[in-house]
Amino acid sequence: MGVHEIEDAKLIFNFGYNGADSHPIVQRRIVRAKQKGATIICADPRVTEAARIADVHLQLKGGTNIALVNAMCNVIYNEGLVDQHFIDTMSVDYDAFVEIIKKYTPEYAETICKVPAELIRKAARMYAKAPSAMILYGMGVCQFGQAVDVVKALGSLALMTGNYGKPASGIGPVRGQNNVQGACDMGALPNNYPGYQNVTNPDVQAKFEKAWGVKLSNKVGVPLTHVPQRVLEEKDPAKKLHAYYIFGEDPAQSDPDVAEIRETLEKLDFVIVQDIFMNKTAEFADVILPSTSWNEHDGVYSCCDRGFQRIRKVVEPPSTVKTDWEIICEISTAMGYKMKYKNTEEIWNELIDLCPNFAGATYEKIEKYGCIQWPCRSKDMNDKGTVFLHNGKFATADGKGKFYTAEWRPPQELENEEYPLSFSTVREVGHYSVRTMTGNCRMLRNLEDEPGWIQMNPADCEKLHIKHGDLVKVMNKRGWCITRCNATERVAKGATYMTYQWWIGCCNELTIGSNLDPVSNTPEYKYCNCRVEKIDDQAAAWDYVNNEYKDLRSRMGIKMIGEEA
Amino acid sequence: MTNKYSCYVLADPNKCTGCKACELACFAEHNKSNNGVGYTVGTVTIPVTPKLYLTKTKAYCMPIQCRHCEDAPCLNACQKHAIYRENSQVIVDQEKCIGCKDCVLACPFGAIAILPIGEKGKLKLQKDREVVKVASKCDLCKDIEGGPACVRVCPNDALELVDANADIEAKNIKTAEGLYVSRI
Amino acid sequence: MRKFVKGNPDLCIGCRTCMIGCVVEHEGRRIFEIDPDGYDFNPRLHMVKTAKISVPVQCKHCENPACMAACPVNCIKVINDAVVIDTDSCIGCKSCVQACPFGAIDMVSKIGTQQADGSMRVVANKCDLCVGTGNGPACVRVCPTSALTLVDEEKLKEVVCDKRVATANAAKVFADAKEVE
Amino acid sequence: MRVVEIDKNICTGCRECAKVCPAYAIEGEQGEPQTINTDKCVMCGQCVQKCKSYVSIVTHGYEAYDKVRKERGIPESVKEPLFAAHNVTHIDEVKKALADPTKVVMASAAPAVRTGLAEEFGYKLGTLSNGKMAAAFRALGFDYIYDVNFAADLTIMEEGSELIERVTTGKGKLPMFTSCCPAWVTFLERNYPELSDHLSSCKSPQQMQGAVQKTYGAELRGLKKKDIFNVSVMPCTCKEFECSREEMNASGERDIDVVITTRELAWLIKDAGIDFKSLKEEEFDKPLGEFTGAGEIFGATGGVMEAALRTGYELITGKEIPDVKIPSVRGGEGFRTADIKVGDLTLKVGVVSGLKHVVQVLEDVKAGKLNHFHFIEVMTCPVGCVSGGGQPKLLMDTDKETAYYNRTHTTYKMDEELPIRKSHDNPSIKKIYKEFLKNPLGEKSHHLLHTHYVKGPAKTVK
Amino acid sequence: MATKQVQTTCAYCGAGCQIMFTVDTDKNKIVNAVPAKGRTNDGTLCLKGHYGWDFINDPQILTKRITKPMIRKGGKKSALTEVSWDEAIKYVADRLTAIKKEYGPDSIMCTGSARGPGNEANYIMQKFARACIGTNNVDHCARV
Repeated sequence: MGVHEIEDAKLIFNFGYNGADSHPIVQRRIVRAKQKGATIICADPRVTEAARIADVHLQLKGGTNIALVNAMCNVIYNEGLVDQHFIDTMSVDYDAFVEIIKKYTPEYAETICKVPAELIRKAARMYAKAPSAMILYGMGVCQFGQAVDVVKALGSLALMTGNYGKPASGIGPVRGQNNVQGACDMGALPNNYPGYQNVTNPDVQAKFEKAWGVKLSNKVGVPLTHVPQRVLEEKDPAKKLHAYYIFGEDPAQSDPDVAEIRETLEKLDFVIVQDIFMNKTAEFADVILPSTSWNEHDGVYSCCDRGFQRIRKVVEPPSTVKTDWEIICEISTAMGYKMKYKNTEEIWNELIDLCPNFAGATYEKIEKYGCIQWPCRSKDMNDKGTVFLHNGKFATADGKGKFYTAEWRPPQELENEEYPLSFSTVREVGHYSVRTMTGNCRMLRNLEDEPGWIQMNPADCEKLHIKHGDLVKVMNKRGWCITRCNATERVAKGATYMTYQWWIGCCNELTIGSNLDPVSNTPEYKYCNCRVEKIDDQAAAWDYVNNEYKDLRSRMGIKMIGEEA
Repeated sequence: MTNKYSCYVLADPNKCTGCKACELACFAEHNKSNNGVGYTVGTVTIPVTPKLYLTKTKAYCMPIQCRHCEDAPCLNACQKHAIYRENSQVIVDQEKCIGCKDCVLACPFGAIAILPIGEKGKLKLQKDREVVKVASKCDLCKDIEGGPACVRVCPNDALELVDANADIEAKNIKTAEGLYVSRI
Repeated sequence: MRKFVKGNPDLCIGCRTCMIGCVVEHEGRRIFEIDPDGYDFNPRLHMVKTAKISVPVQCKHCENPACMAACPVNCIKVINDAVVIDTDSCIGCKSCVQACPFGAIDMVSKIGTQQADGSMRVVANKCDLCVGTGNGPACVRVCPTSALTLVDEEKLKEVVCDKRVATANAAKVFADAKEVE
Repeated sequence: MRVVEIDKNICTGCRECAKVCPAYAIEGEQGEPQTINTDKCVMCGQCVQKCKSYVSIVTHGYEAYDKVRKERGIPESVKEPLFAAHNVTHIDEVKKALADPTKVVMASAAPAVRTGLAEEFGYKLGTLSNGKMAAAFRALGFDYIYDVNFAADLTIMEEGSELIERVTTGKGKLPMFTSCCPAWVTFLERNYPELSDHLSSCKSPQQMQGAVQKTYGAELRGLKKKDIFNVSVMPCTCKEFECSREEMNASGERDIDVVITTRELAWLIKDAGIDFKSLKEEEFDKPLGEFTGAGEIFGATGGVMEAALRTGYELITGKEIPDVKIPSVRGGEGFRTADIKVGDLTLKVGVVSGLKHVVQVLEDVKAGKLNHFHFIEVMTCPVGCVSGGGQPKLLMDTDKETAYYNRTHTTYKMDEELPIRKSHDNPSIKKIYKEFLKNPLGEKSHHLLHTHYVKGPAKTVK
Repeated sequence: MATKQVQTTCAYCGAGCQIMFTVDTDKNKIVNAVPAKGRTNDGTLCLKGHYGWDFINDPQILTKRITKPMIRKGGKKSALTEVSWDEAIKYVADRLTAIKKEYGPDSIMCTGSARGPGNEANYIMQKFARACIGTNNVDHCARV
């Protein structure tokens, strides 16, 4: 499935994905699909841009995704809208799946999701009756303690309606950061070598041992989100982490429950931060290694639809910094394992030869065609890669799709008397990730700056006697931050949302780090509780924010005017 | 008399020849008092600006004019409240109109155009000497004796003043008669 | 007829690229070189998001501008068919803000200017269709979803003409049916 | 020569003009721009009157309007709408002559002009503007303000005598047709050449006026005829064609130098900045501007007939006519007949109004069915010259009936109010015969006031 | 002003938009970014693509660009000291070697980066973790 294909979809089921803020250029395709006559169903607790133009907006309560999907499957099953031939020939485990969804009548789901049963029926019928339907999902599915279940259930929804293997159908994640796909492709995963080759597979291990000339471990590594636990709580000395080599990331800002992260970083024996700008994590680093930024080095990114594209050195980096790969190679060499490359192409050639699915994606081809979507197995110039991944067959042992769903599990931390509102993180369209790059761009900074906003329903604001634009204090048992109130009808009563780009309005002071999806280890960024408090002395609050900002910038190495002398 | 529904003029493309007599008559009638337009062409001193617009397709033609919608998009779009209802009809207050063109784009029929207006036989000017241009659309000749001029002058009787109230009543009676004939 | 930029809420995704495009066009590319606090960030269009609508709002360049009529110092003028505020002569009286029914004018401070008491001048600010840049409105150019259109006389004619033809086609169907009767 | 044209860029192809064209000269598909077949066109200008397809600032633009205005030679001061069907204007030639100090410019206007001109200045339909028109001519700088009404009286003297001659001596064909309407004459010449001998040999009043202005008129004032520039104002678009017929130079010069329509006279007045409304009524110059009620009623259908009968009666019977008003020849569009007792003689007369109705009459003449008729008046335009193609154009055709009625009514009212209502009683007519022409149908008359109409298309000098 | 144009892939989301940068080669500075015709972006860019490049000139807005290797010589919470690359590399290598020796290779955690560095740098990092340190403890913030 490719991004451009979205435009030609007959029906788009947009689930927990806010393209307008996270990928405007993908949202553009959704808008164009709508213009071309596509039906749009949007499941999102907020009125996102996609929800706004949707034919049906399923404004479900946060943390109830699977109940909604199960209920839609229930309607399709009970109303005989299934593609029985497809189920019979192309799938397994249908009966077990049906056993679970039977319970999820729309009326039952309504009690969980707060979406009217009739609307669920309407959406299910629309989805099932569409000639082809495409599911796009995003972090609104993934960033929950129950995430992989939902992805599989959405896959089952597509399976039972035969929505695979034809154009503009299937199910596609639209991933957040620019090179998430690439980091996964390259094996920056505790269980996979590059090219999704499992570390526990002896044949794979042997291949890499031969290529790299060393013995390799077959023990699955530690997922990033387990780091705090492995540092702070692990009793087994063999499992405890002592050193942390962080490159191009800022967990002290981006990870959930940053108070816990800070404690983790403090407790670690040795922290290496390799980055381009000072950041919150660097405050805990024992060593800081300056590297080159995007636009200062060559390489390849993988975009969200598996497309390898070149990045090129646009300007010369400062003379005193090195590229990431050079730094790592030098450390490795100093530690006795020699790594030396002339350029990124040499690295690339080494790695694609180790990964059958990437083997044909040479620099030459990427240059020539602009983009190569893997799998691309042959170096022959005619192998231009693969647009559709599931071409009639599923990438399972028997080539069949596997039905799966699960019972709904509520989020770990629910609203209560003390913290009566739900709290979720979302994206700021004009800023990227932890904002070290975009926060240093004039125009993007001018458009949106600290201390960010908390989106709240006007009725909730009224109850708290808060006006749009007021500074408010947001808190729960893990922490608090100060931010501005954005009173908007686009969020439901009782729910609040903050974008995670703000350092002062830092929402990850509140998020939970401990409720991870058991399979993906993704934290539950999208659900916890909070309380919003009115601040009576707004002037003092602004002074506080301004001083915090000043202090923060000073800690980040910015010299204020007059400070130099 | 106030109608339950507004009336409007509708053209019949099977009769219309596209002669523009309606446009000219519309202009003439609306500019008699303000701009000294008399009976003949020579009395006209400003550009002809009608309130209905002859439209030609490949196969036929007809003038397009306001339908005096019951939930009028133009009226709803106007931020200046320069479009109002008078005896059920949708009327543009040309004094209030600032020429923002919202109504033009809101109208699904293409019945509104932004056109200059005259005053005492000359194009009306604004402070900067630029010509005043306002939304122009059918007002059903509301202050004009004899009713819609376009209907009166059409040489082919292609224009009709549609009165939805009477139309519905007539159709109802016909239907009732049909029900009578087909009774069981 | 005066041109104007029109946003289409069906296409707009609320990203505000238009607002930045506006600032960059008016302040010039020098802003990427100078002190980050040394320029004005005064977009001349404003993203509006309600529960149902996302769309930037800006000056309609009315044919008979209420702002122009309201300005006591005649600093709102028509230049190249665009209604433009001469901010050098604006006294900041807000009459135009009051007069404009679209909220298309706001008041902004101008960095580097001062009045007699030393405080910064605050003047009216609104879309000028990027007159004088020769590139046409920047907002239209940068919008990633083509949600903004420069409506000129031709474009307006085209839109209205299409509607009229559609109306005529509908009337034809109606008339034919009537004839059959 | 170019007289009436349809601008292809403006024409919407409604073919409403084709419905009024008496000569079936307008050709083209419905919905497509039309063309005029000049072989058929009689230049009556009824299409010009009918056309509503205006140059629009909305669809064509301001520039298009200015372009068309310039192309047509219409002064910038004119702001009125311009239409696809139009007649070629000649006001530039008039302006040039008026500005030329070596030229003695003489004006003469047709009877119907004064019933329509005021309409162009916002007056009620059919408002009489005889004296204001004379004043306007003077204000425009014309040297002599004469009147085609005078020549209308002269026409009656000649044509009446011709009729009497044909009736009493058997010389010449009967029925005799009038020849004052050039569109009708053109139609007959082209389509029924075999009947052209039925036409009166008289020139139209316009051409008689021109010929006497440059001869008798020159003598009276001691002018050289080459210095005289005759401007004729007509309710008619075809008159320019008539004055351009190559034989119309009996005076030795072009008898009429240029013809403009009532509408064009209004443009001239506006262009000169003359406030028509405040003009005081003035008199025409004598003798070539003196006229009777008989001359004035030429503007209405049946008017030539009625004027001819008033004089004919008295010339034949030698007695005063009991009632100058002869209602039986008056009327509207169509063909009407009357038997008029003139002494012992019963004159069988007919009046055709609207050229479309003449075809049956001509076929009947050809078939010998109308041999008992003596005299038939034919006018191309619906109710005669008051409804001519050069008259003020109505914005709304619903006003047509009123306009025609009022202009006709004004014509007859003027006749009633004039002290002299018979052409032969006009003192200036008496004077010209005494001093210059001697006798009707005499040698000078024959040379200056009569002509030979042709079988086939007439040749022109323009 | 001597300029050149370089096309590259935008680093601000997974859409993979193509950007054409104009560079003042004399000053080694970007002067302009315009959308290029890419498979996914079709000649369009969002605000980050259009206006998200001037950070590269270190405008001192939010944080300062790191230009020199730095070490906290006085231990945790002490001030950072700028050092030479040689010293920094040796320091890192020595400390990691010591920790590996004392607690085993699985006591060291490495991250990949889902952001600017690119695929090759990620490959090198995971190779470093697996081949040099000897652990599969490498992961990135795919889930953030």
